[in-house]
Amino acid sequence: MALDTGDTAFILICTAMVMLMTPGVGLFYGGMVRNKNVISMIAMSFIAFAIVTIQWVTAGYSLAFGPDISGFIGSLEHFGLNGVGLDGEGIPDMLFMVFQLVFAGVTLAILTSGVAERIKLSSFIVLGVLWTTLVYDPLAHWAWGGGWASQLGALDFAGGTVVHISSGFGALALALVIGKRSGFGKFSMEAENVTLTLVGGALLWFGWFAFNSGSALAANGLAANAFVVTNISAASGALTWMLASWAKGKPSSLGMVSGAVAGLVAITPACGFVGPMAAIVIGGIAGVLCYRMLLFRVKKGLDESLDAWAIHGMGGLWGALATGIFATASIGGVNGLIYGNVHQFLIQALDAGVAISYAFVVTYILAKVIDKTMGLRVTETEEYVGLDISQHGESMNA
Amino acid sequence: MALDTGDTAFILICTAMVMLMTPGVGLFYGGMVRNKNVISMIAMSFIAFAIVTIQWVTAGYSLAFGPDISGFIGSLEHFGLNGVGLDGEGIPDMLFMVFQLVFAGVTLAILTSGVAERIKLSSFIVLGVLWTTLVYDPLAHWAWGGGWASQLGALDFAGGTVVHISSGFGALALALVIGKRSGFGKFSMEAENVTLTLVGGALLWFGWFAFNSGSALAANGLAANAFVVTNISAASGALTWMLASWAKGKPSSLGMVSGAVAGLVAITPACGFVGPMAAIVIGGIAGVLCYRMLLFRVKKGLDESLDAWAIHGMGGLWGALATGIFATASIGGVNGLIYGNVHQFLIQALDAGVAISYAFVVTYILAKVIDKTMGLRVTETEEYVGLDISQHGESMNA
Amino acid sequence: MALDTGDTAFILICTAMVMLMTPGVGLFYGGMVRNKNVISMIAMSFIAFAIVTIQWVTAGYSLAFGPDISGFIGSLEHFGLNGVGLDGEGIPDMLFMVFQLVFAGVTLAILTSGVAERIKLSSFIVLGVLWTTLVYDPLAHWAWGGGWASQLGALDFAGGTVVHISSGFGALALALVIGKRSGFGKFSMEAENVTLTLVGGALLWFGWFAFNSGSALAANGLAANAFVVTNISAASGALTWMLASWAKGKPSSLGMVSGAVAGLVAITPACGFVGPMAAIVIGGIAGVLCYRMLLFRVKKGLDESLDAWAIHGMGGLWGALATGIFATASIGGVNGLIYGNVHQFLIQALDAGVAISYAFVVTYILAKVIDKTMGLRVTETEEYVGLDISQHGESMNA
Amino acid sequence: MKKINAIIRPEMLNDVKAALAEQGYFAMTVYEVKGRGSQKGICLQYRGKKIEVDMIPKMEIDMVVKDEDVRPIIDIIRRSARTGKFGDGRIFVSPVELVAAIRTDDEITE
Amino acid sequence: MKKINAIIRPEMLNDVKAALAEQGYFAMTVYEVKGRGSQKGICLQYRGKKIEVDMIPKMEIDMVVKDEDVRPIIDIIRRSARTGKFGDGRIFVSPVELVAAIRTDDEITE
Amino acid sequence: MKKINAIIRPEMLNDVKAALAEQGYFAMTVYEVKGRGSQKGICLQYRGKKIEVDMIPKMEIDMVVKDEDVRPIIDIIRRSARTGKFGDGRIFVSPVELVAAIRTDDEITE
Ligand SMILES: Nc1ncnc2c1ncn2[C@@H]1O[C@H](COP(=O)(O)OP(=O)(O)O)[C@@H](O)[C@H]1O
Ligand SMILES: Nc1ncnc2c1ncn2[C@@H]1O[C@H](COP(=O)(O)OP(=O)(O)O)[C@@H](O)[C@H]1O
Ligand SMILES: Nc1ncnc2c1ncn2[C@@H]1O[C@H](COP(=O)(O)OP(=O)(O)O)[C@@H](O)[C@H]1O
Repeated sequence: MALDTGDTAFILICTAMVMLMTPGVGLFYGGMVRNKNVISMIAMSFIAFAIVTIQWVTAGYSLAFGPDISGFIGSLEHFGLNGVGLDGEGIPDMLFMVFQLVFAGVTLAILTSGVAERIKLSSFIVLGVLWTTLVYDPLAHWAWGGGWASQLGALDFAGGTVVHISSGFGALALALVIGKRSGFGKFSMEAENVTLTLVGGALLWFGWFAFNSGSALAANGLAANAFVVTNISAASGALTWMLASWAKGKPSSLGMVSGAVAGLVAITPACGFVGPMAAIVIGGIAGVLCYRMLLFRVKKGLDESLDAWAIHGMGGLWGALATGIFATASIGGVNGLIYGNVHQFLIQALDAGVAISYAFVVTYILAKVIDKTMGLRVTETEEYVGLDISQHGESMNA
Repeated sequence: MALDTGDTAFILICTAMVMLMTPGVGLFYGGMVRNKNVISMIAMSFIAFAIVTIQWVTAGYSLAFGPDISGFIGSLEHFGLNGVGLDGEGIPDMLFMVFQLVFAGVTLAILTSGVAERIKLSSFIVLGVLWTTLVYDPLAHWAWGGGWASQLGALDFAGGTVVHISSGFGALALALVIGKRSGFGKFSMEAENVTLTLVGGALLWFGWFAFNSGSALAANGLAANAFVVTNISAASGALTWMLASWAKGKPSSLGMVSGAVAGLVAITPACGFVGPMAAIVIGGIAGVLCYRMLLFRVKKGLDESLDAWAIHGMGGLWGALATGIFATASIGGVNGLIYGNVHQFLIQALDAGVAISYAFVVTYILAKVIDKTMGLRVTETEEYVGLDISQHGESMNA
Repeated sequence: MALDTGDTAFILICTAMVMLMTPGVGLFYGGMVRNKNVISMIAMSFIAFAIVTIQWVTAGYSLAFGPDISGFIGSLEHFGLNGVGLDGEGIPDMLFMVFQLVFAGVTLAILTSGVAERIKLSSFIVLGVLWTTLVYDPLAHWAWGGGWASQLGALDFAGGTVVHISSGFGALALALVIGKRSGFGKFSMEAENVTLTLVGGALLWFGWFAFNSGSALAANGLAANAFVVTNISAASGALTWMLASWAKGKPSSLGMVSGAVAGLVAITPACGFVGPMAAIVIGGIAGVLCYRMLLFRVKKGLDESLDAWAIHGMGGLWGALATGIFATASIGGVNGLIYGNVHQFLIQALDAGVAISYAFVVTYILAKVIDKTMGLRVTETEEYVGLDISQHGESMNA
Repeated sequence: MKKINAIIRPEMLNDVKAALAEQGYFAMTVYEVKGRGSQKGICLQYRGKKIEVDMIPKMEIDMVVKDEDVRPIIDIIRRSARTGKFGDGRIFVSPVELVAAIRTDDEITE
Repeated sequence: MKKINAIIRPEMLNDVKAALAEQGYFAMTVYEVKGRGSQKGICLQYRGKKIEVDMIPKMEIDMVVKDEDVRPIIDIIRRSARTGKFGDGRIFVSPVELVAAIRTDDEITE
Repeated sequence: MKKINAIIRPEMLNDVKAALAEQGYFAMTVYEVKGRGSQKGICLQYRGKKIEVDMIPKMEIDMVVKDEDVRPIIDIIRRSARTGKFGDGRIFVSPVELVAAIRTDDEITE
């Protein structure tokens, strides 16, 4: 099969749309922090994307998609994009490379949730390069680069495990190492710019269509299915989170949009395997589940500040399991639990479990090492003044 | 004809772009209300989209596009997307379904203009589900689902009648039932965040390309024509509104961007039937006309707050008529008035007239019923405090 | 060759994405001015786009792409889009026309840098029409419409010369004619809304993928190459500007995002001719170079307010030369300096030099003429009050 | 000289400004504040529960005026800012010892 | 009557409000300000260089109260706003001659 | 103790702050206000019509200082904030009876 202009057009645009998710995460997060840290939050998303770009086109792509070494990692055969050409099957190899790049970029941006409003910029850059190399690249290899998980038959259509479990549980580990924001629990740290978060949420929802349906790597019926279930799950999650929180008080727009993201996360691994009615269920459960996880996190006094763990981590876990539950052979060729395939469900659970452990442990060690060497956190004074001024020398309405 | 990857790629991306118009409407409106209601305004656009998504994939799509019943409505044959598959002619049927879904979503978001800063969230949700079912779905069926209007030969390429007349005149009916904002006419209620409105306007203009050229349902010359005339009409409307308002005072950026939206609305039904030079005229007249309608609305003391009626309603009416005037067989196969085809013009007028009456009357009744039962409007105190706090428990810079 | 749906889909969407860059420039600039001018800055981008649209579909397109007259300009054969049809080779001619239109639009928006916070709206409109006609259209003709530069073999894949050199050096000429903002150098005029600039930067980066890879006019390997090197150069520029400024103080997010834009500018002419590793170098040098040019500009007390000259002008110049240095026949069919082709480098230098002179001189004369006749600048009082109020009668948080 | 601090509903600002200007009182400084009065702010009913919104946006007007102008200004503000409902606001008067212009060397003491 | 101007850390506002409300002091007007005390603001170390951030966001609370309430209110604010670190803020008390309601014709003088 | 309220052009704030700091006056609280003076704001000509922009952004500086510092501070502000054009602003001085620190129990009366 040669290049197909339709597929190529589709993935070119999808790549751009997924790229937009990275600043989308920045805006989504930026609206939730105190105004003295909003620039820092958005800037980190750009910087995450920039450093992942350079990492990916040198070593990262090859580590993830190079010839498999023992099921764990790719070789450096494609170092510096060596041998990645402008032709390919359906779409150019080079395009596949950059489509994968933008996934790696947004994943690192999600991770900033755990260190929001208190990480040192220089340490974030070092952490970012290492995390992408040591956590993201192996996970991508396992799922999509021919590693053990794909050999085992684990299903992860668009990155529930690779992107969301890794960043969600990674953020949790980071939050544990870096410690709570000073004043956390003592005084309110409510979102100061909800509008910005809603703008970010809009860009995320928009980009997620490309994230999920683009993962079909072709403009076909499977892409259409992924598109449709993505939208349904987002809507369902938005509504159930809203209703669940309504039962306790006023339904905040933050809850509504967080529910949408929860729905989007949960459908990510499943979107090439399940149908529209399953998507209502998957998204709906994700909305309620992630909402409860957020409450649980708050109750435990854990400052995983912007809830990457509750939403991406736990939503990703639910999505991985849900794929094993609701998959139907008529769409993606594999049946799940409800069609009697216990085996697939167990594979999903195993895959998710290993990913959680790996992401959590490696991130934890990495953060500890950086903390002991260069220091992960700004000083108390810098934190009080805010990262915008202390890390960037800028402020809103200077 | 089998699936075409180019067409499929095109409509997949178009669908995502049209989806982005819904929060775009939220931002566009959000900037025009007082800051105490900006979150409410944006949140309603998301919520509108979420509830329409669930409505559409259960009953809505079937009501609009199911097998015709007496020219009025579709049957429930496709309830729960039953029988909507992943293959199709040119594009997957499932993709056609979701492309239509995003139109229904943005239409409900436009409707919020008439109840801005004073509607109860719970009532909006109930209203939204019913309005989409009782107003939008039939209108979509008439124009595109094989209903009487399409049988008659009425032309509505991308939804001038279905989307804009319905929401514009629906908003008018809502505004009449819910009553003026307290203090309306007594003190100024000027736009408090023009930047946000301009951001929303940018997303609308962007998404509208997909709205209109995507309605060709294929990546072809007709789509290109729709794209070009859409852009021309927007530019023309922006300039004429700006100039018309300049004659009376300073040319506001709100006027300029409203003129662009007026131009976009007016070309919507026409974009598959008219050429570039006609688009200059259609957009130019739309800019001036909608500006005058806004002035008229203000003079009458009508609080259809964010001018969906003046811009979408009257712009949509003008567009429907303009299609009957400027259509040229060389583009869409049908001639209009200026090529001597009086018949088409009369059909357009009839179609628009029926749509106006239907949308207005049904919306009015619906609003009355909800008002009598659950109450449409927040209390005076809640309105004074603002919907952000009273409906969502949130505020900007909390 | 007939129409290709994949290519057509690609360029349709690319055109919409490039359109979004125009308000993107408005937001990018709007965040950098004082709050009293933010509406003006964004509004000018919309207005620029609207007037260029009308100019382009009447005379502009024909001047740029009509049959060549002496290598300098196109004839008016396509006046009013006469003879521009809905079919074509690969993509419809009409689509090619509008893809070129959006380039012309964003170029005029970039130009507003030089007159920010002090230009009279009416004069900007007149200037905009004339500048597009007298500066942009000829430059587009030279490079892409069969003019002398293309006859000579000058390479400009996506508009480094046509778009960036023209607007960058044009902005410099404007700044010299209109004079400094009152108070410039006396008191600080720092960016007052960095978040807005970052949002604009995100939209620019997003749209630039379409700008550059769309310039392949087909969804193929060349487009993928352009996409990849665009992203790499942006990332590289962001990082080097950040690091260079870090050496002197805190690394601002404005610097980081300006570096990304510098990288995007520099790769623009080169993206169809160079590979990924060259892109790291091109973007990296652009980041440092444009940062130094900005410092130089500030040191010289020049109020080319938002640095179109430093970033677009000098970045565009570097890009033109870099194309002549790093071009490799394996990608775009032409070798550059490092492959021993001195000739191409000299052509690039000549082309850039002529473009710089032409853009600077014609813009200077044009600005002088308008200044002498209708006056380019608002009164001192109007400037003090701000353009939002004095030109538009609006303000943020009115 | 006295300083008048008037805290009013934001939406009444234009009326108050106009009423003051009509009587020749132009000079003033205004800024956005939030506040609660002795009513503890505004009470929303929410499913039986009461939710207090305790900081309501207000506009503060500061005017430094001659002693004899205090009374008429209070009356004008009262007339133009009053709605009769809780939250209309409050006026405080306090002494000012010296007023100095910046543009010129003019000074007024008591 | 006296006017109390208290400039506190923004993050302590809720505690201060609650502590005041507990003792029955509700009425107040608040607004965001920036300031520096005699410490010249906050000093960041940056590669040997000192960078002074001289305008730190604060919250200002204005309360007009009866003379006998001044002392207890100062004590409450001190207790609830104190962290013990530089930048805790300051309280100023100044005379008010007249308090007038807008909703009613009530007036209190001294 | 006295309170100095200075209303200046926002763009002069840095100059004023620097000029004050030079003489050892650091402590201050600033906030954004809008205002009009006796000139009724700024007048724009628009096709023969006059449009009044009546609320111009200003910056207010509040400083509570010892009595003997009032005069030098007024002079410094005047010098550093003056442009000589309408709208330069105004300085008000009023009495303060008590200054209390929050971090410590320090108090200064009169
Ligand atoms: N004693 C006071 N000290 C300071 N500000 C006050 C005082 N009393 C009232 N205010 C201000 O005036 C506003 C309106 O007060 P009032 O009309 O009494 O409100 P309410 O009716 O809500 O009690 C309050 O929001 C507050 O900003
Ligand atoms: N003399 C003063 N006049 C006006 N405002 C003051 C004065 N002293 C302190 N402030 C205000 O109180 C805030 C906190 O002051 P303080 O606790 O002394 O701060 P710091 O510890 O930083 O010197 C300052 O930011 C300023 O807003
Ligand atoms: N009597 C006053 N009371 C309160 N504020 C005043 C008074 N006079 C002047 N101001 C403040 O000082 C600012 C500048 O005043 P001034 O220099 O007189 O302005 P202008 O030249 O525009 O009349 C005003 O915008 C206002 O905020």
